[in-house]
Amino acid sequence: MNVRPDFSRNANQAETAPAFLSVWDMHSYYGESYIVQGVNFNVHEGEILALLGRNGAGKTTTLRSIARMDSPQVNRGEIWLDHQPLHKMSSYEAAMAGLGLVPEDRCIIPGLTVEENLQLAQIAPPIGWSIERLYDLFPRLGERRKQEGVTLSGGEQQMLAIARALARDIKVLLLDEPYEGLAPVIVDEIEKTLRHIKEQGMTTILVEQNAVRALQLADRAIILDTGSIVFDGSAAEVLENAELRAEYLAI
Amino acid sequence: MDAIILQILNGLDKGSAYALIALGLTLIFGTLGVVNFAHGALFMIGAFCAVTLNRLLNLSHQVVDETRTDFLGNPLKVDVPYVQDLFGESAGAAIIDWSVPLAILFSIPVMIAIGVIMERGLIKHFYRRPHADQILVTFGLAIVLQEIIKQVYGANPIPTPAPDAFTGSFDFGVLLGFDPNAIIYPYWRLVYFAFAALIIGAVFAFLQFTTFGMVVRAGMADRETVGLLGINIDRRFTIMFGLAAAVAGLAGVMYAPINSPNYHMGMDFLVLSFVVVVVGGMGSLPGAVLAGFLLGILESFASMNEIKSILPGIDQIIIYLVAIVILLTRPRGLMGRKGVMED
Amino acid sequence: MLGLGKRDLTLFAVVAVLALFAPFILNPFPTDSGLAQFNAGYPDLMQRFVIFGILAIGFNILFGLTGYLSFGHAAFLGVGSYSAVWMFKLLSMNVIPAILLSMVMAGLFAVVIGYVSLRRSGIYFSILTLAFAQMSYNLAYSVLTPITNGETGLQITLDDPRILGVSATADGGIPVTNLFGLEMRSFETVAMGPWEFQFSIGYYIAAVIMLISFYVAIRIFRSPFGMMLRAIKSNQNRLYYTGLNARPYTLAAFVISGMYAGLAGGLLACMDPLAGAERMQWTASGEVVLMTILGGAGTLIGPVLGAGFIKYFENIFSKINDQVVHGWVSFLPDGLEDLVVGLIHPFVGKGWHLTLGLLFMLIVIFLPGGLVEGGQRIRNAVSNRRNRNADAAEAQAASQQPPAE
Amino acid sequence: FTNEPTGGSVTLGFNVPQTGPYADEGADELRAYELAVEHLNGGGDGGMLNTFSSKALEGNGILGKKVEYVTGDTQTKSDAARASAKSMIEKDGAVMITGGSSSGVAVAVQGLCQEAGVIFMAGLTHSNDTTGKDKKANGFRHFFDAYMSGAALAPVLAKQYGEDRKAYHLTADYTWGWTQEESIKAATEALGWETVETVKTPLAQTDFSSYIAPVLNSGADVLILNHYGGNMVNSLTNAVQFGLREKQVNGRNFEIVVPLFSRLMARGAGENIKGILGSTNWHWSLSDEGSKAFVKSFGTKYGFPPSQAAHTCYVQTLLYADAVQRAGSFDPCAVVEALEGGDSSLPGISSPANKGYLFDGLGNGQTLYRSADHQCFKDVLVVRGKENPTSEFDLLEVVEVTPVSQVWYEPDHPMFAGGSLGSCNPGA
Amino acid sequence: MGILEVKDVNKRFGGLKALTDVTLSVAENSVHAIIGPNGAGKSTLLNCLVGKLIPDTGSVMFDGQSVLGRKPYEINQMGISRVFQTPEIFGDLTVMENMMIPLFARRDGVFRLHAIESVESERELRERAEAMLADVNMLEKRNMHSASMSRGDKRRLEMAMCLVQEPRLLLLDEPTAGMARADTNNTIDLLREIKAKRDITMAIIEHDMHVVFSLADRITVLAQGTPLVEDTPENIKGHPKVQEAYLGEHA
Ligand SMILES: Nc1ncnc2c1ncn2[C@@H]1O[C@H](COP(=O)(O)OP(=O)(O)OP(=O)(O)O)[C@@H](O)[C@H]1O
Ligand SMILES: Nc1ncnc2c1ncn2[C@@H]1O[C@H](COP(=O)(O)OP(=O)(O)OP(=O)(O)O)[C@@H](O)[C@H]1O
Ligand SMILES: [Mg+2]
Ligand SMILES: [Mg+2]
Repeated sequence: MNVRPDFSRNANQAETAPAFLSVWDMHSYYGESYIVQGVNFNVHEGEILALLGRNGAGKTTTLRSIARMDSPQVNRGEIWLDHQPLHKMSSYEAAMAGLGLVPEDRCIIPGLTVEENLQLAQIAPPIGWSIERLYDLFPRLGERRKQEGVTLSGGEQQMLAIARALARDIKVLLLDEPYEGLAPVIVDEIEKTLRHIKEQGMTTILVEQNAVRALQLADRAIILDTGSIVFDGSAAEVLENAELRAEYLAI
Repeated sequence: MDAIILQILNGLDKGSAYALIALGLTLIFGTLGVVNFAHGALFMIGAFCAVTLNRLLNLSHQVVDETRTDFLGNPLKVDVPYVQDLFGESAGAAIIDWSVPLAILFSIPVMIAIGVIMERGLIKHFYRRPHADQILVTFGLAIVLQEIIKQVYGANPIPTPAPDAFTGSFDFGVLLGFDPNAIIYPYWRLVYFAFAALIIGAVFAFLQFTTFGMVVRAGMADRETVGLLGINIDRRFTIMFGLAAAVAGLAGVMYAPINSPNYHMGMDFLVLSFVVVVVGGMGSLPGAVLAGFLLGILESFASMNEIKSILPGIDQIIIYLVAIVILLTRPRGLMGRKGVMED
Repeated sequence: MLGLGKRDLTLFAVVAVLALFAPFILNPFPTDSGLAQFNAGYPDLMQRFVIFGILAIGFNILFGLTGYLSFGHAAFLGVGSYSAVWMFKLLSMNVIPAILLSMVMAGLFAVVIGYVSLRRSGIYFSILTLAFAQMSYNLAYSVLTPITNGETGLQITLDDPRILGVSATADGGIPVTNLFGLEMRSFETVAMGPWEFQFSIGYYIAAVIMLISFYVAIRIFRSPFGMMLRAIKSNQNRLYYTGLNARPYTLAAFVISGMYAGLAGGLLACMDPLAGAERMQWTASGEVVLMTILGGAGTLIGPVLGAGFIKYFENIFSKINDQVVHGWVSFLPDGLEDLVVGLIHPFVGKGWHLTLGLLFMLIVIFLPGGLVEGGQRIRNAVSNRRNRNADAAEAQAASQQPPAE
Repeated sequence: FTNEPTGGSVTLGFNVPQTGPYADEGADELRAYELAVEHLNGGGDGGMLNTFSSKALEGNGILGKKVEYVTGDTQTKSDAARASAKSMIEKDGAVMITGGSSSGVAVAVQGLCQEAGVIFMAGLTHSNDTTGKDKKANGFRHFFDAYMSGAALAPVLAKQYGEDRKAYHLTADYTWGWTQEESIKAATEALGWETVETVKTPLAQTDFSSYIAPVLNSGADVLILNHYGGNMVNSLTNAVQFGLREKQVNGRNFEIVVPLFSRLMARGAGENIKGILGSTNWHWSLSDEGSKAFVKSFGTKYGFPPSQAAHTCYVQTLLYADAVQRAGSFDPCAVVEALEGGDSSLPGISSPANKGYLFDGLGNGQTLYRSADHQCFKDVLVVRGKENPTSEFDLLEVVEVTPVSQVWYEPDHPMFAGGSLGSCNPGA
Repeated sequence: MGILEVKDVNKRFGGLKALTDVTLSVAENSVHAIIGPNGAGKSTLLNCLVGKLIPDTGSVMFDGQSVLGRKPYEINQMGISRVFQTPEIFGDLTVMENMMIPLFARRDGVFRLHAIESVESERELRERAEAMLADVNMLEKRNMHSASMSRGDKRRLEMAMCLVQEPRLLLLDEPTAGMARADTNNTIDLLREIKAKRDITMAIIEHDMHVVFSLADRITVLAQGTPLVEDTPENIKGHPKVQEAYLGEHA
């Protein structure tokens, strides 16, 4: 905790623009185990926020808490998305309010084809990209549209998970390690896509182990360690601060 | 030849009962993955909807008949149903006569309500619990429902006849050129068969031509993710439960004239319906229906004297024997989907 | 000691003490009090407790460890009983050969049924076992009547051969099951004040066998074999790629638990030499499943508790009739008395199923881990209070101590 | 002896089905037992105590001890029934067990009572085996049996339907069903009927359509349903649905016969029972003094007439009490002796076995508890489903009271051979 | 002649040719990396090696014996262990128990019923398991319930479970995906160390080029089910076709 004042908050746009997604004093538990221990942060509209930290730091738990999944249980705290109180919603309501999560193990639904997986995303409003447009983005998925989703290769599944999130008209995209298992070319491709949708105003939280890559894309970064925020500032700052990188990111 | 046609007819009819019960069960068990031991009880309650309506229509006031005496030697009190007062004697009698078909209308809302209450109040909390816990809670529920019915209606079967127009039987043999009486078949069973076909068709259409089926399947495979896609899966599960309860109930209502309802009729069908669903393959509606008809027909054939004389007792075990053979030759039953309750 | 860890040893000791003193513990109410109705300390029920305990312990070895839910375990119970009664009919009334044969026969059945059924997993496995058991039941009830005596059940009669024993006793009665002369059914009633305690030979023999079974089960749970079985439950796929074929292990577990069931069936016949076909019906299989889940599947002691719970209700609650209820509340004014009796009436006597069903639901809703979890919660509550007391005492002590510095 | 009553009261064990398909029958049995206890203790109007030929009972309990009772649930399973009986014997100290609604249970509990050394007074059990190959010295049956059903029914059938009928049997596939089929087949064949086919139906069967459908085509013109309880209700309902009764075969009306009737179950079959012939142990419409007294006290207390199960259970309790009273002891062996009775015999039957305890006034006319096999011999009722019932209880009408001489058989009759009573067992 | 010889392996899924004439030779005691775009058939190839899939045609020889037609557990007993792309562990068991199972598997080979012995008495095995856990930095988590670990930890555990069996051929399907940089580096060190200590051959699939180039002796590039090139890391890095089809600009 005493580390925190050392990396005082960078005062660029953060102070001026109103927060789009704000997380306030959030505490999350898996049963008895206390994982996210009171985090506060804001994300501004159109911003990409990188959420970094070691394995087990609580990144996934944070994203799942925001997405209002049944586990972990959020015992305290508030989450506001565009003036809507997410903390009072269940996960499907949060999703309808405009939240999109690409979960870390992709969660392709067994028994459904690629296309059905995408159709499923378009049952509840609001609907985003058309399925054809998604196939244009990921041609591999188009080729495999009749194949059962879970038999896709690891990377193809990742594409499907991202496509599924985009199939909905979301306000905030939460990406949990989207590059994992993807070939470098595809990573480039997805990075381009993320830039592209950012240009269209999408707000994104990106969890990624490849910190350098993530920081190159992100505007801002948060570093988590054992469930608490130890750094909150601009992405460039992290890239510059060797000490910080060494201590929390080992790069 | 006529004997074979006869048994096919019998089998189709038995099969339609099995298929209809299995259909309701497979909506909950095969699709939602909840091991619902209370399904038999729902079927039973359906049958008792018919009994209840019959009783309601028969609500009577008593008129003392001085000319006759009851068993203790007192003047006999004769019951006169209120419907007869209201609609006149013959119309009233006709309404009572038609109580079973009328009970269809009566049972739909009742059964849906029961299904919904059951799901909201109880089953909801058990989707993510182990199957074993589901067994325990639904079995407990089945006992409770059964005992309540028993306390109200007693343990004996209660005759619930079909309308007069449908009693008696139809001579198929004459149609097909056999001797009279060679192939006769009760009217009500023909009605049951047609009714089953109708319900099965309707459920299929509902699940096939809407996204409902897909969503529920997806929700069962991975509730969390479906929630992430903005779908309120809980509500759909509730609807599914109401639907399944209604199907079970309708199967029961129409079955009442075939065999007089009693409070444990559900348990008698329970094991069988689980076997049918699993033989059909978990998660497959067509599988359940197919298995229902298949087992019904095979059971009918096994009860033929010609076959029993070669294999004594075969009719006692045919269903189980066939189930074993099918499950061993086809890993997931007739048309089962992968990954549904395989662990 | 005994190759058990400290906790297991404690558990085992507790169970042993409970079993030893069951005649006292289960008879807490004086014989002539209204509550004597709730006493369960008579030989037949105590024997049932331990015998169904054995059945559930065995079932738990399969279900609790591997997760394979057999819905046909009653078949082994039935086979065990029939074998034992046949032994009584043909060989002698000594229980040892009967028990041995029942275990062997149940084991053989389990090998065959298990070998076939274990080709499938999940619900498909359950239905296969169910199908086998139902076939056994249906055949035993009808076609196999020459072997099973069908509806009535297999009984010993005066004209059985009993090669190593006598067909009939000197006074023309049917001889009694015994262990080298110790008669199973003989018991001693000891009166202590208003209490009466019954000590039965049969019960103690069954209890000792139960303790042995329990001990073996603990060892299995703690062994590499047990761990392997839990691994099977957890992730069979991983096991395959770790170089282990799961099938022999599951089959072994299946056969072991089948033999436990056979043992239980044999013991039932030893205590009361009759084997009825209903023992093989699916409801009987279901009962074992319920016992295990109710007590706490996968725990050591849970299944025994579950077995006791169900058997208690079956035997005690079913016997409470209106007359008895009236006896309890006779001190109330008449109108009130009838009201209270009316309220209790649906739940006792012929309504005992209703109570049982409600309790099933309540327990599984509020105690997801079964009765064992209930016990744990009580223990935690007690130990919390004790800790709190201890803490308070410590704090007090500390406040009285002047700080060192 | 086992459970000798020491205090001021004596405990009887009423072991009846309280759950399962026969629960209603069990409930009716229990009502009868309660009534019997009331009467034995001097309460109520005394019921059949007033008409009973033996006047040993005085309405002050049994041997001056107040009668108390415990109840249990047989669940209609031999296992559970034995467990329940055992708990009555071991825990509650019952000196006599009675009840039951099926032969399997009766035989199983009878065996248990023999071993434990208490008296068993069977309730409703109709199989020949109960007092045939499975008879026990400590066990007694008042109810009639399958042989008697056949013997009583056959002449009526011949008279009503002719002597050259062709019968088709559907038989429940377990012991009772078999003895029933055997008995009725023998009796009808002796009168010239031909048995076209006998088909066993599985116990768990609920839909009998596939067994009934081929009947018409078999050339048979009578269908005999050797079913009881739920089986009977369903098979009869199915048979009527198939229109069998409206058909003509061999130029005659097709007929259905249900050899063992139970009024409670007949209610389940509703309209379908009308006009169907069968036999029964007793019916409340009988007009002898005993029956009238019983129906009156039962009907007054409960508001509806008793079933045959209730009747037999009531009578068994009285008979037991009377035997104890006469013997002057609860010792089972003394009771057995008192019930075996000595030398009284039924008039008009010349047989060395015609020996036992003769009594009257309990609803079936003169009745002999035969000492050779502990079976009661009395007139048997042939009944028919009533066409115009006046109430839901008025379902059967008595067609004929077959005199006991017609249903008499020797103890070594092949259908009953194979067992022996053994000796009475007073227990510990 | 390599320890693993794959010859002309073909595998189809319905209309899709997942593997076409794959021939591959892995030299004993080398690290052979297989890289390629998503859906190239890398995991499918691995599945053919461990008995999860049976190739339509072709042969797979390990140490002179064919693995085709053998059950997965038999193949494992021959000395081939595999780390999966999504962690496969015994979730209900503790970390230590997870480690013991593979050791039992090695000791018992075929079925052995040691139902009455206690696990406690297996001192030697426990020590080996602990040593291995220490190697992957997980010793302090040994009593943890393995399902409740973060995914990086699960991966490390799975790797430890495979390594503790001392396999002759270790197949790794994206072992460091989702691992924090620090742990990725640890893993690289660990694999190097193991290789130095004992005779072991590794075949590794990875999208993280850092890992590939730090470990591999040889690299096969798979594209659309066929080997594109096979060469040393240095040559692969510069290979234009690989650049274009796979590595993209970030190489
Ligand atoms: N289902 C669970 N039950 C209990 N504890 C859990 C559960 N899931 C995760 N944890 C614990 O919560 C902590 C944070 O986990 P989380 O998955 O959020 O980490 P992470 O930062 O996403 O790590 P990684 O980079 O490895 O994915 C870890 O210590 C983990 O052990
Ligand atoms: N069971 C299957 N049925 C149909 N197609 C399949 C099946 N398994 C794999 N495929 C297809 O085969 C191709 C090769 O898959 P594979 O998993 O081997 O790819 P990969 O090289 O491992 O890719 P990645 O790096 O993304 O994991 C993919 O296009 C995949 O969709
Ligand atoms: Mg994570
Ligand atoms: Mg892959």
